[in-house]
Amino acid sequence: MNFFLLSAIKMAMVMGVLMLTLLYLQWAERKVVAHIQVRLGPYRVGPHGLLQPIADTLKLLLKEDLTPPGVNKGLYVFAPFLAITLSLISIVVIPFGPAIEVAGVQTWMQLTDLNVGVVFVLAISSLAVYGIVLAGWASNSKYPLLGSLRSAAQMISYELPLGLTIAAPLLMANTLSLREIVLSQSHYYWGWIPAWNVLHGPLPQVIAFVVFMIAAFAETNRIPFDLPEAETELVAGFHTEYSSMKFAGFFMAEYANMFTVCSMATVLFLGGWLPPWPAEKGSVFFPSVMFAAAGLIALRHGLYRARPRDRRSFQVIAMVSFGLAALFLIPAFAQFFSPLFWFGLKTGLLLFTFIWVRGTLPRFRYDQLMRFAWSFLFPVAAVNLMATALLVAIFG
Amino acid sequence: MDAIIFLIFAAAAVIFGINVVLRTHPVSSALALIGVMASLAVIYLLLGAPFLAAVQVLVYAGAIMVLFLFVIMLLNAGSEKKSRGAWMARLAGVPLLVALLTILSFVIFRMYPRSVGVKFGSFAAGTVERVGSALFTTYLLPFEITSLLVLIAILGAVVLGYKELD
Amino acid sequence: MEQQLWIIPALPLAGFLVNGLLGRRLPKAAVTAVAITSVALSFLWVLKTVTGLMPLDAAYVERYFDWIRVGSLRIGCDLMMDRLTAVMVLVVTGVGLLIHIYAAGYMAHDTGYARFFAYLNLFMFFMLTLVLAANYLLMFVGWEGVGLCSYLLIGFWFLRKSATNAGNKAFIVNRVGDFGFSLAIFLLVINFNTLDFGEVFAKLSGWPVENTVGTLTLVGLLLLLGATGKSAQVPLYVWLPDAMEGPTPVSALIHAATMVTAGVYMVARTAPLYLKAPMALEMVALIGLVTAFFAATIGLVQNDIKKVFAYSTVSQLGYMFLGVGTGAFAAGIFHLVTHAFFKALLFLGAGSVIHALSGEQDLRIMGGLRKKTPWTFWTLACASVSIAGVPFTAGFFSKDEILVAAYHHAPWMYWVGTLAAGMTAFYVFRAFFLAFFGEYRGEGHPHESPAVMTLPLAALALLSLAGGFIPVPGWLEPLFGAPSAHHNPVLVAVSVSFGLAGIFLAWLFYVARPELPGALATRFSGIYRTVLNKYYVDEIYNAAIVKPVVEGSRSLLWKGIDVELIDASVNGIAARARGVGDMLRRMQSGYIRNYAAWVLLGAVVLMLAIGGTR
Amino acid sequence: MPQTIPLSWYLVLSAVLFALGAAGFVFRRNIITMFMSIELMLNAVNLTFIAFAYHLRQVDGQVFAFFVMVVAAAEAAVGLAIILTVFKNRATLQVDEIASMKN
Repeated sequence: MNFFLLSAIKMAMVMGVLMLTLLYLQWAERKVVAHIQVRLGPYRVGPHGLLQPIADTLKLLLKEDLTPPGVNKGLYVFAPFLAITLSLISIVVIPFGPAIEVAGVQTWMQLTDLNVGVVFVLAISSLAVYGIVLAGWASNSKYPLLGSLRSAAQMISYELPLGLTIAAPLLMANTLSLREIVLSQSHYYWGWIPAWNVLHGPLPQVIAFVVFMIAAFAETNRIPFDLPEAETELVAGFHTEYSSMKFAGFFMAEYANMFTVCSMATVLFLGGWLPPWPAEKGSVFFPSVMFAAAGLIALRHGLYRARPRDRRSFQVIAMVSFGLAALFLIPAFAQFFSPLFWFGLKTGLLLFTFIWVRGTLPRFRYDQLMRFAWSFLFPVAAVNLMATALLVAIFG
Repeated sequence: MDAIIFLIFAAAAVIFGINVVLRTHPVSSALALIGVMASLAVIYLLLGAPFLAAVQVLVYAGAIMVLFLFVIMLLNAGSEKKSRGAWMARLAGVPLLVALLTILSFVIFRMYPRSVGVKFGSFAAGTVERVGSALFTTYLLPFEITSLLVLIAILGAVVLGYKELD
Repeated sequence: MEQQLWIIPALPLAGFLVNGLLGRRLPKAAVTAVAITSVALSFLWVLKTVTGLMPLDAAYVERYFDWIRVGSLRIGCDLMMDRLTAVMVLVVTGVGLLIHIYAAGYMAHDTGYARFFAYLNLFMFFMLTLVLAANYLLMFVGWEGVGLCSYLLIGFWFLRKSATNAGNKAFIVNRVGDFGFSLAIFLLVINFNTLDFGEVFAKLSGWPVENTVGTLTLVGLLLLLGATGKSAQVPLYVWLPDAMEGPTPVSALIHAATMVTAGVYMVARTAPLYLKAPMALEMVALIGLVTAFFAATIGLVQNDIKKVFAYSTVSQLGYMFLGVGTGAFAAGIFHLVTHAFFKALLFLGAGSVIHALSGEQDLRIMGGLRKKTPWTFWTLACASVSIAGVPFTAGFFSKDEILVAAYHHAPWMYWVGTLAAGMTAFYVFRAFFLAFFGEYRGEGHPHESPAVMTLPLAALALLSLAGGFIPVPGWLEPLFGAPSAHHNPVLVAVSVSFGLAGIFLAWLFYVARPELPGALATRFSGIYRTVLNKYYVDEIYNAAIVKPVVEGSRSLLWKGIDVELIDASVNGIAARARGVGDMLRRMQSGYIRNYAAWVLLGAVVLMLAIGGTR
Repeated sequence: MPQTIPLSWYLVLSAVLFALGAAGFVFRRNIITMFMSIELMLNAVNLTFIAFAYHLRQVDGQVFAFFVMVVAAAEAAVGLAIILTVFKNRATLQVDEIASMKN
């Protein structure tokens, strides 16, 4: 098939799923944080507020698009587009699954595989700071400017530990292509312990994984590192002057960034789409079992409802879960979707961690933030990298 | 295809480059410079240097230019003011530059005939592996010395940026 | 088989690095452990190497890398081991180890504890480099290095003016000797185009024995000049007595047992060359004899216990030179070994006495310490009988070998040497009796030193008594040949009787009839005063050399050449440069962009030039 | 429309960018802009290096370009620190006002 056509189809699919994911990621965040705080969260729009994201999108679309006086027009408009574009570009090199064959066409569940894939992701993520910096500067207002200055310093600082922790698994995988990194983790120790980089010899990259996740929090400006948009200090930081769809652009960029770093963590450390134990030992049945269990729980909630508004929603959720469980029992379906399931599960768990931390931790002070990066994360990452290099050189 | 890509990005690089020089506000210049760098990164890809292209974006656009922007914003540098002596600089500089460019182009065209074209993919040595092994074997000493240079630069920047206690 | 000789000096060097860099932060126990362990391991490695290389008939050389390579001249960083080196290395590491242990007790309360051991380890490194070196230049490195350590350790208590002065004196006097040594090295390079011991001596066989003054004689004399500096011989001996300002373990290790014997070692090492230059060798013997006698006379009347032993050291070194100078190289080295034992013991014992008296060094204020410090008393007694040459002690064997060789060479040398031996016995026992017999003449409460100090004393005492049975001359026979002189019972009896007479006189003067010395001193007050003031040698040097040099430097070199010529011409050049700069300054506008325009213009011109040629 | 572009065009592009950088350095008065002009010139040189690496089929040119980037990064750090210090002491970024070297 034509290369361009194939790419276009893949791109359309990825974009569709991704956009939906981003919409509902926000819903999930509100729900999870609400439950952490013993609230209900969105509940009114649709069953369990499931239509809330759509309503929000509509609201942002229809809102008046303010352009404050005194802004640098061109850059003011350009910044959110830059932010969203850069946050989406990295997706192209993320491998979601193995090679598949659909209607006689063989292809990978990945938009493209660069031989410098990891450096590409790093390069793009190093550009991500421009969206924020330009937004803050173009707004011609002091809170956004402060936010963007903070952001510039913070993102440059945390890029170092991020880069160093990425380098460690690269040493073990011996390639920069993300696809090959995943494939290098595809064997199992003693038949069932996965050789993911967090567990992989010669040096399990647990430290690198933790440091990577911390730096990722900072790179995506998430709590506890959300200094650029600290609402208690800077109103809303770099996007104070933004509203309507431009604001939505930043919002989406943040979630897309979260998705990207979680995918990267999955690929680099958690074995990408690979199941945690071999298929012949039953990992193929895990999706069915999980969905069935979810269905049972939903069914129980449906039968003994806690709130009068829960009429039939839990029963419907239970039926959908059972249906999915059944679908995963069909080999053809499972073969196609279980890699996606595992990738989604791992990335989803990491995303849940992001939300969980947001509901739990307070914000750092600015000097603490910088000191943490330079005098703790950076040395730890450097030492880890050196140790890995040494061990790889000895045993590798 | 190669020709089109080159022409597009060469034109972009030149336009951005003109913007670097002509814009009066430093932020605009900086953004134009980032544009030049991005265009050049694509051209590096054409020339079979994917690693260098990525590093160009990562180091130049992602780190150096962020520093520039950071400093510009920190100092809140405004647009440039005219000062005396500017016309003299133009008087002397413009002919010199034109002369330089002319001679350079002349020499280049004389030395490198136009028959040989640059074809994307005909030279694929710019991988991380090849560049890395050259760096760590043939150019190991320069590489190590460069690391020393970077260390010195860090120290220098820290010393310069350190608040005096008095 | 590779023996890794480099480990021997590397271990003390490591100790120096640890103690020198981290010593201030380490606890005392760690400093001690590092210092002593490094030397102990070095000693063990020496044992391993020597046994591994047995029977060591030929020199074993390890070449590591080329240090200097100019034209056909190649000087390597090479270490070697032959029988002579083996003796030296064993003495250096063995005695050094004992003294390190002793110093741990002696210096225990000093604030510069880590610094002291760092220096001491550094000294061990350089000393081992000196004796292990396989060429003159590397030997010179060690030679200079031990000089440096000597300087540092003499001036160890640098808050005392006298200590720093003594350090400076040692350093400067040694410069004279080192000057000779370096000239000798240059001569060797010119004539042999190599500095490697083996190669020099191999090429030497093509040279005839020199009956008149020639190159080899010159080299020998220059080397001797170097040796007189390092080994404190006439005329450069003046630094050694002053060097007693350093801590006593330093006096024992550096200024008695090891460093000062480097000159003897060097002459013995260069034996093949000296054998081709008999005049130089004769000079060695003469210098040694003069020194032995001269220093012994000074030693007779000194009142500072360490000074007595210092002059004794000078005198004994003279014996060694006499030995090697009369061709009895093995005897000289033998005396070097036994001297290392008993003189180190004498100094360490003196240190123990000083330690017991909390820093008192004047013999006139001691006395009666026999009961209070029994260990020190008995061990010092061993050392004293050994140095006095009482039969079957270590000193007896080695000294008699030398004296017999001297008799064989020229009988008068034997008689002078024997006289000096008698004086040696006298002054050593004078000090011994003054310190340990009679009534205690000072104040305070003397106490015996701790075991960490007395145990090395005991070990050295054993060696002083029995060290003569170590067959050093036999061991060295393959290198220097069998001794030409046979033992002559008559000569031995004469020299022994001189020694015993000295002991008896000392007993008579200082135990039996203590009023006699005073009477003698008043009777011969002129001679007594001269000798007490060390023949005014320091004053003579001061007037004859130091003053003129200082004055000349001040009036001629400084006020004359420096100010009038050098400064004036430099200032003149500067003034001219400023004048030219004044003219060029007009181009320097201070505006960056002007400079950039100039650079641009240059680039255009350059491009034109290049483009035009293509 | 030719399918490929000859190497000389790449070199001329590099020359143009270099000339632009030089022009920026000579004509601009803002010290930061001048600094950026230097970076522009460095980029032009890098392009030459990489173009020749392609022409000679050797990776060495790319290694040189890599070194140029590293040195540029070091230079930017120190240079910007100097600019900050200058600004702190003189409150200006105009090079013409920073002429204490004059006379």
